[in-house]
Formats: sequence, structure tokens, C-alpha cells
Amino acid sequence: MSVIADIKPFPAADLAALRRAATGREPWRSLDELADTAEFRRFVEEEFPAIAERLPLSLDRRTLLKLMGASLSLAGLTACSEAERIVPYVHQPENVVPGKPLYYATALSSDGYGIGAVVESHEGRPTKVEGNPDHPASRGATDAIMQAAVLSLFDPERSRTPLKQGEPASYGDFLKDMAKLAGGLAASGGQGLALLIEATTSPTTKAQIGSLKQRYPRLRVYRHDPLAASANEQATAKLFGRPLTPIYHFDRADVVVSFDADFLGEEPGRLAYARDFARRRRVRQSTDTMSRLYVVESTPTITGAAADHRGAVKPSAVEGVAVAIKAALEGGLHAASLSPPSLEWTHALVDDLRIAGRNALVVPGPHQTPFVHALAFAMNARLGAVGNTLDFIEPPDAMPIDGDLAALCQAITTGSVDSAMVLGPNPLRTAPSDLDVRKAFSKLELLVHWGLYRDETAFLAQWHIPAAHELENWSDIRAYDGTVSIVQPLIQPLFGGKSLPQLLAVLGGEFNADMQALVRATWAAMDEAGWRKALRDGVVPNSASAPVAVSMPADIGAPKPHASVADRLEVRFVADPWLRDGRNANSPWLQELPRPLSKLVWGNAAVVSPATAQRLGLENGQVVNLGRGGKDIDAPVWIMPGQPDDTVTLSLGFGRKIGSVAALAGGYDGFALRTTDAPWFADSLMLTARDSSARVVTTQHHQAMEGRAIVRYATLDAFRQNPHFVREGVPPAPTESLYPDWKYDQEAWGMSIDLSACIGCMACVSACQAENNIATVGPDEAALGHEMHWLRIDRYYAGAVDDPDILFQPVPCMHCEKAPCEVVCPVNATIHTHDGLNAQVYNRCIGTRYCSQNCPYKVRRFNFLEYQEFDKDSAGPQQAVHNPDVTVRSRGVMEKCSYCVQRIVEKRIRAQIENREIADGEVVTACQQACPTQAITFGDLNRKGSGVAREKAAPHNYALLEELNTRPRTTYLGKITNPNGLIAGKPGTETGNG
Amino acid sequence: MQIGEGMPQVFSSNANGIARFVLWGLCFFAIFVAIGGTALLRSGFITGVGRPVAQAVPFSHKHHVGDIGLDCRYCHNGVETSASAGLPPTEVCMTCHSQIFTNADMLAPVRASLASGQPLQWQRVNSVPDFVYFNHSIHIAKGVACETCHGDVDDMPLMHRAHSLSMEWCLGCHRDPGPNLRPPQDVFLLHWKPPQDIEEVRGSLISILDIHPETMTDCYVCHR
Amino acid sequence: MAEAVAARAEKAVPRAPVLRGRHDFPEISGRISAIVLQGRLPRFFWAAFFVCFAFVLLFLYSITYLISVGVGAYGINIPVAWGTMISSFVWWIGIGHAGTLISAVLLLLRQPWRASINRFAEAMTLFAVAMAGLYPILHLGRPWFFYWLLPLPNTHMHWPQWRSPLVWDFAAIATYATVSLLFWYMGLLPDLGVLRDRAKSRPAQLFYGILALGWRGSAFHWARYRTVYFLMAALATPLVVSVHSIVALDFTFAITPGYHSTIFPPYFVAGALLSGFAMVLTIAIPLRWAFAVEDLITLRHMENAAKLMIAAGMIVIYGYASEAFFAWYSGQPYERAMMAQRAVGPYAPLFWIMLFCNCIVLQLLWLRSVRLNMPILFSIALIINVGMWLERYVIVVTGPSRDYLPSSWGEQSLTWLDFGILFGSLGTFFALVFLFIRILPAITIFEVEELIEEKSGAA
Amino acid sequence: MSLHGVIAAFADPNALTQAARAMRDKGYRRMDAFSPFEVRGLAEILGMPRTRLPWTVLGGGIAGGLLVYALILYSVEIDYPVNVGGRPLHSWPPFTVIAFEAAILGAALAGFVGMLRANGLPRYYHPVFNAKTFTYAQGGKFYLLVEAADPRYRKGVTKGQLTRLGAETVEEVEA
Repeated sequence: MSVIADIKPFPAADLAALRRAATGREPWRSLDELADTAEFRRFVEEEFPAIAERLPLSLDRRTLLKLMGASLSLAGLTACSEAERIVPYVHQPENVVPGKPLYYATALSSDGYGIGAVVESHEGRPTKVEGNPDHPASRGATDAIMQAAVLSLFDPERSRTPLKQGEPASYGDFLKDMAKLAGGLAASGGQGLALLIEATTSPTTKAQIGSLKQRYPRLRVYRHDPLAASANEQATAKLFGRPLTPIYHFDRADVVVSFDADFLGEEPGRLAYARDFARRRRVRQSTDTMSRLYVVESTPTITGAAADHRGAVKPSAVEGVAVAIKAALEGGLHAASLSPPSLEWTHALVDDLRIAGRNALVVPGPHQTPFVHALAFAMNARLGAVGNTLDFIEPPDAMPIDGDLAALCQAITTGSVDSAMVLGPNPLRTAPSDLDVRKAFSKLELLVHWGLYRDETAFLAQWHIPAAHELENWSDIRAYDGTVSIVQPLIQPLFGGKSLPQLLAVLGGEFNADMQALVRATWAAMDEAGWRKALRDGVVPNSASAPVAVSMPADIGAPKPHASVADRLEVRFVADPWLRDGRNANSPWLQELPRPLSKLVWGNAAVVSPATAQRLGLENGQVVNLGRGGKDIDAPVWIMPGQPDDTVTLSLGFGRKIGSVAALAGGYDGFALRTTDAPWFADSLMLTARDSSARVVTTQHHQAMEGRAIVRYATLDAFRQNPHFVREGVPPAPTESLYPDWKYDQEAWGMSIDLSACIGCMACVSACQAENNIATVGPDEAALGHEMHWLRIDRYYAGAVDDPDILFQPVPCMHCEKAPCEVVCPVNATIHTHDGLNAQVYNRCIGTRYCSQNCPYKVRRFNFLEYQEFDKDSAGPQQAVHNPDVTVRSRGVMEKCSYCVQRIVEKRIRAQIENREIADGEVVTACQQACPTQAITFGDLNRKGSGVAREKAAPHNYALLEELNTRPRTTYLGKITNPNGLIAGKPGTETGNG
Repeated sequence: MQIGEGMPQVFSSNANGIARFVLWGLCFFAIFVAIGGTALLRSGFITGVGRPVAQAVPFSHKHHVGDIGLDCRYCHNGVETSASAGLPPTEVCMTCHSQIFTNADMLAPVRASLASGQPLQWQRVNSVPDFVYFNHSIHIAKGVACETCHGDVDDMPLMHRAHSLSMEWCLGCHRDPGPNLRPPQDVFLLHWKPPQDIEEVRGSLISILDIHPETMTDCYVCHR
Repeated sequence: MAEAVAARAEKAVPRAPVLRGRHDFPEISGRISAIVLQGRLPRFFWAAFFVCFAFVLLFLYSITYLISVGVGAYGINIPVAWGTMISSFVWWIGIGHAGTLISAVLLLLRQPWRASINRFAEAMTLFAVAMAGLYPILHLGRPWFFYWLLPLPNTHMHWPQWRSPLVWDFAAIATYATVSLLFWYMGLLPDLGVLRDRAKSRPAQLFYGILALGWRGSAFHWARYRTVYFLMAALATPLVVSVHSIVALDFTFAITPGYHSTIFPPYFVAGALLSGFAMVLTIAIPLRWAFAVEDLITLRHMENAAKLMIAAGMIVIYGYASEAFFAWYSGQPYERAMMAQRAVGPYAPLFWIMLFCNCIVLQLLWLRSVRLNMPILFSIALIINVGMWLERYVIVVTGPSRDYLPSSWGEQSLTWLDFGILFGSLGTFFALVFLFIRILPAITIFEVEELIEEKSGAA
Repeated sequence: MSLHGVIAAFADPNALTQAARAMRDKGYRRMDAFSPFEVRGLAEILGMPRTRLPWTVLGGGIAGGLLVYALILYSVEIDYPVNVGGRPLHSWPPFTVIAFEAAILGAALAGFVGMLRANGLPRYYHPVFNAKTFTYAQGGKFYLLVEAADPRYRKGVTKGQLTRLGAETVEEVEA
């Protein structure tokens, strides 16, 4: 508490008064109408005095938990407490009505590519990120990481002040030093200065670097992005003479083959791809068709989980498979076929491809070799897919680059570079282990670091400048298809952070350039109206790159011969899906968000296949020592069905101890084994088992359905034979109840979840957490089974353990009409409403936990300890992220999914004021809104033809555990897959009920 | 020992009376506590009804509303559109007070606020717990008048609570809104005199405004 | 009638007699009240008392910790959101049954051997119920709001949710506690009179005098007293049964596998008797030896208690069997899986230990030699106490830990707090028993005298 | 000082019973007997009317049960009807459980209070305690008290009669 004790009380434009429910979505408007007014700035200070303070880096855990989930609003004693202070504006900014949220369009960066977002702001306080329907990369959806942006914005451990030699200094001093530097540069033409940037698609940055290079001809610019892959660039450069970026159209693809490409989970266009992919797999009646997905992958991914046919092979073997398939496609497959996959598999696949013709699509994995890309593109070309399902565009992320990190180090050691500005990346941590960046960098005369956190590189730097968060930032960014969005701030920089354009401007001699002006300059061609429209819509119209025509050369070259050492293990590197290269490691939401397949939280593990584990006598959690190229790490083992044998998957992003949240997490640092020559996979990994074991925290301990009809699934053929397959071989649903039916004569809210569409990406879970002020509990509590997510995605394995079906099932509260939980509550804390919601009244709950005991779906969550701080004065800055429309729950209180009741009520009040019915689709739950594949439908069951009513009319609609006659309002559409009948032995070719 | 050695008479002759007194006393005390407690919960001591709250600036609704006759919305302009009625920004105070009472001492804080940009700090009078979500706009829209909850503010030199704002009190109206309804155009009037045919009016309001009392006691109407 | 019984008691060789040796009234009342009035208690008594007191302190500490930190501090989680607080609660309630049963049922059945053990059996009931009553409150996430289970005139217009078994529990426990207290106090009245008149010091005279309400043994009083005492016994008997049936309904009412079973009420009542009599023996055996009252609390009492134990025990065993059988017979995959998991799953060790204690060890009681051998009988009683606690714990946790959706299967792991509270409450319980022995007659004077009268009358 | 009556101590219950019967035959009405435990039939001999306490107990039970059931019914049907798990408002089976417990409680309380009232307890001061010979506690002595207020009471005569009936001691008790 000492940490927070010194924070001033919250005078704040009286959160209590302003906290109340919002009425409705305004047309998004640009923030500049508001953001730059002095009032606004003062207002922010009023609202978050805490943020002005400086927090020490060492926090004790309880404080930390409070910081992680501190709250604006207390469910409790204020009832009888004395009057609280309330504070009005001095000058009320127009268009701010206290109590009504505003929505602003912007774009968030994902590995340098933009994804459109609409951010909800309460009195200048960004609280929730939604997708921007007008943005091609979002289409209204978000991913888990975008949801967490608001939390990292308020992270009390963000860098708060410029540091010179580690000592707090003023930005003015920095400018002075820069002025000196610039003077020198002007003379020397930039001699000796290098910029190190990370992957970015910002036209402004590009333009600025361009002009800098004109100004300083000898200026060198390098790029280091640990997650960027160069294979595609190399391949296209070789094939087409210049680097091009492929974009895919899964909505046009009948047959998709993926060579180790996780296009649903990793690619910059993943949200759009997921939407297109799901659209082709939407089956409601037997006449509907489906696309078919073949995946050959080297480690289980959600794309693999969505596949109709999935082959798991060693990373190095993917190339071989691709070669074989291409050969088969050209009719020249010799007996030199590999297994896996089998000959028959390959032929069936190739036949499918041929039939699909130009509607086929072969997708190369970014992490695979350039040759795999060449093969894939060649196949697409042969099939005529190029221009239909596959387009090539100019790389949106093309920057005038002189080299990569290795080149920079080289330059430093040769002395051609003596001062460097590191703009964003954290090379000291994310560099390949065979590159001694520290040694190189310590040679520098001047090292300037610009970043959100005072990270490893910052500690080495002479100057560290805090970066503005993307929600505080003026910038612009391209989407995967080249579409440009203007990034506009939701809030003035809380900690005086600077934007990248500002820093580049400083080099150019503009010392107090205005953030907005710099971006506006790039778009000078655009008139004011156009500019405002671009800001309002979140996209610059017609800025998507046009496809370029390519001609596929006959000779695509030959595989680089590589001698794979048979008896050694191969290692596959993947970025942690949430922490990426570790940049998000200090975000408790992301740390505690279960990984889609392993369901691990607060740490990573070395993933091995069951067979390999058996061969090496390993078990979950057992520590193994992994060695490669003289470096070695200790890591706990995690056995994952579907992992190729003799392959160990290591994830990057953990093992980082800077930042107190990150320090809580377990896990190892994958970078330690990564080398320049083999960034994504390599062989000759040495594994020695230790007899110790380490804690690996997971939120799902049991993986099989125990023969219960939980996830009901069938093939498309089976569905056509029997559209009602979900009723097959399961106890018939009871039709009557001992109790009289209650009338629901107004709305009857219900939800339908399409299991065929769900790809298990966890965006809904993250969105739910952000919307409903769900606490994070930390690794120790999570290990005890105290995690709080209202919505969980169950992941089951079915079929053979080495090649299982991977099934996802989102499980929110079922809102049973005959709710078992309600009858047993002794204090009426959970009861039914007139529109059929199973309401949970936190302030009435006394915590008997009987409801949870009696909930067959186990969707209720309990505040075992005080996970969130209520005292506005002592709660940390992160309380600012809380949704003011949702009560923050106290210790000892049960909570659960409420169908986002605050959103329902908001819409109802709006409708009632306008004296009309609530329109269908007007109420959108947080999970539904975030879902990239639109797997979730919510609405009024009583309304004829409402979306949800139509979904529930589908023949394969079923309720979970319906034999218990709890009459759930949440139901599921059975999962339908579309495997190739010619390929035998694939589980799921018959209907399966667990 | 021998019979009779014991002296069995332990208590004096008035012990019986005392005993009876004590027993009855306890019964009455219990009853008193029960009734008293129930009453106390609803009394001004707990609810703060009728207790004026001191303010940094002794703003008088009596003067501004009663004497001058300002409309509620002049200062509380969010009341029709937003959950919160809203408080007047300092500049709103200054629209008049830059002309009149320009250097009255009692207005010093207001001027200071405008000068420094530091907001005024008021003490909240009508407050509900943070787990209660009250929305002004819907009440206004459905013909529940300001004075229904806030009382005759034009008689309040310093603001005080007119009603307990307890759940009991809220439910009183949510179960049977009729008696508290009036034509929406009249909601901002104080000391409103209901017309003769008020009963029919209310009856029709319920249907015209599409009010469903049976849904108004759902938990989530106030708790989310 | 009574004579007849007494006569039977005499005739029944080789049955041990209810009282050994010849006694007369002054001797009895003198001896019994001396324990209290002279207060000359052996050194070990105080030693034992202070050991218990240490545990009382532990209890207080644990409770303070639990309430200030939160229920997350002991081993509960999702899915297993109930833990030792519930199992210990059920266990204590069970123990609280033997007392009332002995005094009420045996009184109605005119069992003469009841006389010398009913008093402390009732006391035991009271203290056990007091302990049990604490647990549901400690179990709550927000204990300070426990009174919301009462229909109080509040300003949020809320009522208890009468359909919840927890509310029935609340009613049952409250009623049971009150009735047991009244019953016990009524039984005490005449003896308090004795103490008042035998007390030498003024404070003692006042203390017992006030409690005795001026009881003077008038014939009219005795007549009405007897009527009401019998009526109360008649009320207490169905009450006892209802109380533990309702506790059982907490589980039966739920749809969780392993909870949802109609056999629970009878089998919980039987279990209650088993553990109750085990506890009676646990207390009586040292007591009669320590205060040299083997001639008042005779082998006959011990043996009968043992016989009742085996009777109740066999019903419990039948309960186990039918539970398993119907899990299988129902054909319900969930019930079957849960039952299988109980035997082989993470909680299997506890399950098997429980079966050993309550089924195997119990069988020894068929042997008369065992029933009459105090050290062995004592240790069997202890083992069964442990077994019965395990039974409750196994029932509470195995169901939810293996319920409908395998994705949410999980176990809870106990922390020091679970044990701190359990042993703390044990210590408190025994401390109360010691205090009771110190300040109130642990053996019913007037009924023992009545026995002697009947004996001499019959002779 | 006034006289409450004479008290005679007998050696055993039978003696007391016979004495009581004899005195009763002699027409004494205002008598009381004291014993360390109940002497069966003695109260009848001394002319105690049949007690109505069982009815009190029954009444208490019925009152308790009905009251609570009514309260429940009022709360769920009238005061705050809510849909709980889709169960009917008037779910009588659970309600009867609570009503039953309440009935038992009512009965027990009625019985206890009724007994005290009927016996006029608490009564801390009672003349009989003034008797030197009287002690309830010792056990082994059984007393018969004839009140001075009894119309047949004659100072010497009554004493004599008691002694003749085999009283070990006969003593006058002051009020």
C-alpha cells in the first residue's frame, strides 16, 4: 500500500456522478475538437492525479493485484457514508455530456500493421476498444491484444520521464543535446548516425526517414523486429524481381492448403481472413456448401484446429511435403512420397486442388523457407488462383532500410556507426543469441532509446525518451492490404510521451513539432473535410494498395539442401500469442488470458508431442534443459496432442523480469536459443531431462469429453444425411417440467454460438474482461483455480492422441430458464428477470457459493480474496480503465456472465426514451462484438426473424446438457467439418458426440 | 451433616418482585429495541433527510430557483439526455456573476476556480451507493418530475435530501409509478397542481409512455 | 411400569447393571455436587483444560485471519467451492444428535440406563451445535451479512429465498439449538436447586440460586414438570431426525453428481447417531474413570452405546452400498463417472480410509469383549470420529470436482486454515465440556436418586 | 410474626404418600409436599387438577407453524414476487419444511414458559425455606406442609396428627 499511499485523492470530475450509464453511440468524431484544449488536459489531471506520480518499480504482490484491478466504483458502504465530493468542469468541452461516452475511430498496431479500432471514452478516459467495421483489417472485430491496449495505457510502470544516464532529466535538455548532434550531423551529412526502427507501415515515418536521408546522405537506417519474417520478401524478390506481399481471399477459396501458415492467428490480416474463412463454412441447411482446409503444420495452431485435414510434420519436413504436393499437382509424384502425410492423403488433396482450380488457395507459412513460398506461389499460379484467391501488392511495410540488427552491430564494430537512436525495439532483449548487441552498443558514443518502458536497452542508453502510447499518439498506419488509417489520440500523453514522428522531426531540426501537424503534413494533399472524414471513419478512402500483376517464372529454383540430423530434436520458435516478443509482458490481462490450445497462463512451456514425451520419459511440468549452439535454458515440459514428434516448440516473450507484472510470471526466455541463421526453426536441439519440476499454471486440467455429448460435431456429408445429427445417440431432451412455465411476454434474450465458426482465438474472453471489469488474480491464485473469466473457451481433444480433432467451445452463463443456481441462493442474490436474464446481484450476495456448486456448467466465478481495490484514493491509476457502467465486485461475492446487461439496459433506456422497441441487433454483447468470425449471435427470441431466432431454428442447434432440463437460453450450433471422404481414418468423418 | 443445618432461604422476601420486574423488563426492552431499530433505519439520522450540507460556496437553490426562477436545466443540462443531470461548469456561474455580485466574498471561490482552472468542489447531497445505477434521462422522459425525488428545492437555502433514496423508497414508486407521474412537459415545474382529471391522465400516461411496472422491479434496473 | 423396567434391568444377567453397589440419596447428591462445589479437581483436569485452551486461541486466530483475509485463504476454488467448512459443519451437527437422542428417545422408551449419562450427553449436544452453528457463518464470503438469512424488516425490502436448503438449515439449526437448550436447562432445574442448597459460599448460593428459579421440589411442580419434560422429549425426537435430514437436503437438493441422491436423509441421520455415540464414548470413558464414577456410569452404559453404534453403523454402510449401487443402476454417465472417480480419482485415499474406519473397524463392536474393553472401545470411538469426518469431506468435494463438464474438473487443496479451524473448534468444544463439568452437575442427581428409589422399591 | 404452616419430614416416599392421603382424608386441603424427585401420584392425592399444559404446547406448535407459513406466503405472493429458477411462487414443499421447524420451536417455548407460569416460577423467596428442618438438597427426606391458612388447621392438633402419621420431625414455618 505504501506505493499508493502517497497518491492524492481523486477529486475527479466526479467519477461518481459521471460514472453512470451511457446513452448511446455518437457518430465518431475526431478528437482534435477536444483533445488539445487546455481544459481537457486539466481535466485529465483532475481525473488521474495518481498518474502524475512516479511509482517505484518494486511493488509487493498485494499492491500489484490492486494495481492490476483497481476500481472506480465501490460496491458497498457508500450507502450510509457521508457525502462524497463532486466536481464539475470549469469550462465544459462542447460535445462532452457527463455520463455519455464518446467513440473515436483510430487504429492499433499489430506487428507494425494497422487494425482499425473504435475506442469508447468516458469523459476523456478510454475504457474499451472495439473493432472498426469500416476498416478492412478489422471489419468490426478485435483480437485479444487490442482489448488490452486500454490497460497498458494506464500501466503505472510505463516510462514517465526522459532519463539521461538513468537520471530523470527534462525533455528540454534532450533537445539541447539533439541540437548539438544535429549541428554535427549537418556538417558530416549524418556520418556515424544510425536509426534502428521496428517493423512499421507508417507513411509519415517513411516520408520522414526519406527526408532525413536526403538531409543526411550518410545516415543509416536499420530495422530490427524479432517477429518479422523475411522468407516472403526473399521469395517474391527472387520470383518477381521485387518484394511483394501476398494477400488472400478466403471467401473465394473452395480448397485451402496451408504450409505451416497460421493465417487465423498470426498474419496481419488475421481478423479479415478469419471473417472470410468463416463465411465459407457457415452451414444452416443441407444445401449449403463449405470450403475445405488442409493444414500441414509444424506445431499446433488455431488454424490447424480449424482444419478439415491436419498433418503435423517436423518444421523442416514442411518443405518436403510442399515439394511432393507440387510434384503430384504436376502429375509427377514419384514413389518418393513422404509420410506423413501418406501418398493417398497427398493425392486426395491434389485432386481437390485440381477440382477447385482457380478457387483453390495455397498459403505458405511466413516462418517457412523462401522455397516453400516459391512452391506455394507456383502452385497458386498453376491453378490460376493468382488474381482470384491470391493477390500480390506492394509491401505496405516497405521502408528505406539499409540493413538489419546484425548489420548495425557490424557497422558499430567496424566503427562506421558511433551513435544510434533506437526507436521502439528492444534489441538487447530480442536479438538472436549469437549477436552480442550489448557489447556492440556499449561501443557507441551516443545511444538514444525511445520506448514505452524503461527496458533493457533503455538501461544501456545515454538518453531514454518515453514514448506516447498508441492511444495518446498522432500517427498513421497501413493495414495488411495497404489501407491507411490515421491514428488519433484518445487522451493527451499521460506521462509526457513523445510520438515517433516527433523524434524523427527532432533529428530533422524541428524541436517542438506538434504531433498532429507532423501527420497532417504527410496528408497535406487531403483537404480539411477529407481529413476530418478520414479521422471520423478511421480509414483513408481508397488507400488500399492495388494488386500488381505478376508473371510466374518457370524455374522457381531448388530447395536449399540442408542435412537434417535424424536423431536430434528439432526446435520451433513461435511468438507467444499474447505477449508477442515480450512487449506486452506487463499486461496482467494478457498474462492471465489462457493460450488458445495449451490453456496456459502466466508462463510458457516447452511443447512436445505425447509420443516424444513417452520416448524421453517426460511428464507435464517436468523441467528439461534445452541446449543449442552453446546456449541452454531450463524449461518445463508441456505435452500437447497434435504436436509433431521429435519437435520442441518454444515460445518467445516470457522469461522477462523487467516490470513487476512480468516479474510475477513464470516461463523461460526463448530468445536465448534463437540464432540469426535459424530464427523460426532449427534442428540439433539437445534435451536433457532434469528430475525437478516447475509450476505450469493452466485453466483446464482435463482434455477429453469422457464420451459425453458436450461438443457435438459431424462431417458435412453426415449433416446432409441427417441435419439433426446433434440429437443422435444422446438422451432425448426433456420436453416438460414439473414446474409451470413462466411467461416471457416482452423481450426474451438469448444467445447462439456457432461451433463451426469458433476458431478459439480468445478475443471474446479478452473483450469480456475489458467490458465487465473482471479482475485478474495473478499466478498463485490462478494456480489454485481462482481465476475470474466469465467466459471461457473449453478446448477438447477427440480421436487419436497424435492427430486429434481439436474442438473449441465458448462457455458463458447459459441463463437457464429453470436455473439450478437460483433456487439454492438463500438471499435472492441471483434471480430471474422479466426478460429471462439470470441476474446476479453483487450487493445482495453473501457468498455461500451454493449457486456455483449447483451450476452444471461451472460458469460462476467467486471473489475468493479482495482482487480489486475499491478505495478511489488508494486504487492505482489502472482503475481508470474500468467500465463505469459495471459494478466492481468486492471480496466474497459471486459473479458471472450477465449477457452484458449494462448494454441491454443502455439500449432499452434509449429505446424507451424514444418510445420504440429495441431493434434486432441493437444490443451487442462484448464477446459478440469482438468475435472475428461472428460465431456469436445475441438477441430477442420473441422477435420473429431476429438473428438469434433464425440461428436457433437451425437443425443442428442444441443446448449443453439439455437432458438436465435447465432450459438454457445460450445454445450451440453443432460443429460441422468438411473432410475429404477419400481420406480414411480421419476422426470426425462420422458424427461424433464427444 | 444434620438436617436443618443448612439455611436454605437464600433470597430475601423482595427477591420475587425483583425477579418479576427483571423478566418483564427484558421482554419490553426486546420489543422496544425491535421497533426502535426498525424506525431508526428510516429516520433522518441514517438517511440524512432534511439535513442541509455545508458547501464551499453557499449556493442557494431558494434564491436561484425560488426567487429568480431559473430552470433546472440551466445548470443541470444533462438531465434530459444523460444518466447524470450534470453540474454547472464554473463558466455557467460566471455568465451572471461576471455581471452581478462581481466581488461578493461568498463568490470568491467561483472566481478563483475560473482563474486557476481548478474546478469547484461541491458536497454531494442526493447520492446513492456506487452499486446503484440511476438514470435521470429515463425518469424525465417518463414523466417523473424533479421535485418528486428532490423535493421543493426552491425552499432550500442550502440543499438537503428530500427523501431517503433507500431501496424501499425507490421500490415504492417502481412498483406503482402511477401516483408519481405527470405529463412529461410538466416535469420541471415546482409545486405542480395536478388537474382535476389527474387520475385518467395518469392512467393514460402508463399506456402512452409504455410503462411496464412489472418489469421495473427487476434487479438489473438499478444493479449491474 | 418403571419398577418393571428396573426389575428387568436386575433380572438381565449377564447384562451389567445400570448402577453398581448400594447407594442412598444423600450419598449420591453429595458425591455428585461435590465435584462442582468442593471443586477439588485432579491436576490433569486443569492440564487438559489448558491444552484445550491453547486450541481455543488457535481457533480465535484462525477465525480472525479468515474474516480479515477472505475465504480464499482456505482450500476452496471453482469447481470445488465448498470445503472443510461444510464437512466440519455436518460432522458437528451429527455429533450434536446423540445427546438429544439419548435423553429424549431413551426417556420416552423409559430406558433407565439413560439417567446417569443424559446430562453430559445433552451438554455435548449443545456445545457441538454451537460449534456447528459457527461454520456456516465462517463459510460465507461476507460473514458480516449472515443475518440476511433472517426475515428482518430492512430498507431494501428483501426476504430470504425460502426455497434454499440453506434457509431451512438456518431454521432447523436455530430451532434445534433453542430446544436442546430448553430441554437441558429444564433437566438441570432440580439439580440446580440441590446445588443452591448445598452451596456454602454466598456467591455460589446466588449463582445456583438464581439459575434454580426457586425450585423447591413441590409435588405439584414435579407433576407439571414431568408432563412438559416428556412432551419436550416427544418434540425433540422428530426434531433431531428433521435437522439432519435437512442438512442432508443441502446436498440432495443440488443436481451435482454425488449430491443428488434420495438416500441421503436417512443415511445422514444414521451417520449422525454413529458419530454422536462415538463422541459420547470419547467423553464418557475418560470421565467415568477420572471422577471414579464407574459405579454410576457403568459398563452397561458403555455397552449399550456401542450396540447403538453398530446398529447405526450398519445403516450407514447400507447407505454407502446403495449410493454406489444406484449410481450404477441409474445408468447416468455423470453419476457413474463420479462414483468411479471417488474410488480411483484424486480423493480415492480419503475414500478408502473412510471405508476402513466406518465399515471394517466398526465390525469389532460385534464382540462383547471389545464392547466391555474400555481402552479398545475408546480408540474405536476415535477412529469412527475420524471416519465420519472423512465421509462428510468426501461427499462434499468429490461431486463438484468431477461433475458434468470435464473441462472444469479440478480439485481443491487444503491449507493450514482448514485444519486451524477444525482443530480449533475441537479444542473449544472440549474446553466447554471441561467448564461444564466444573460448574454444573455432569450426572443427573434427581434421576439417579429416582433409580435408587425404584431399585429399593423393587427389592 | 405470622405463621405459614407446619412442615413434617418423613423418611421415605411411601410414608409421605400415606401421610398425605391420611391428612387429605382428615379434610385438609391446603397442603404441599416436597421431595428430591417426583413421588408418583402424590400431586393427585394432594388434589391437583389435571394439567392443561399439553394443550398449551399444542397451541404453541400450531401458532408457530401457521405464523411462519403465513409470513412466507406473504413475502413470496404479495410483498416481492420474483421468478426464482422458474419455480412457482407458492412452492409449498420447501415452505412446509420451515413451517415444521417453526412449529416445533413454538411448541417447545410454549411448554417451557407454560410450565414456569403454572408453577409460579421463578419464586426465589418461599416461606418453606424458612423451616429449619427443611432442606430440598439433602435428598432422603420427604416433607409434607400444611398451611396455616387451611380452614381445618389447628395449631396443636395438626402437629399431633402429623407426628402420629410417623413424621420424624414436625416444625412450624414462619411466613
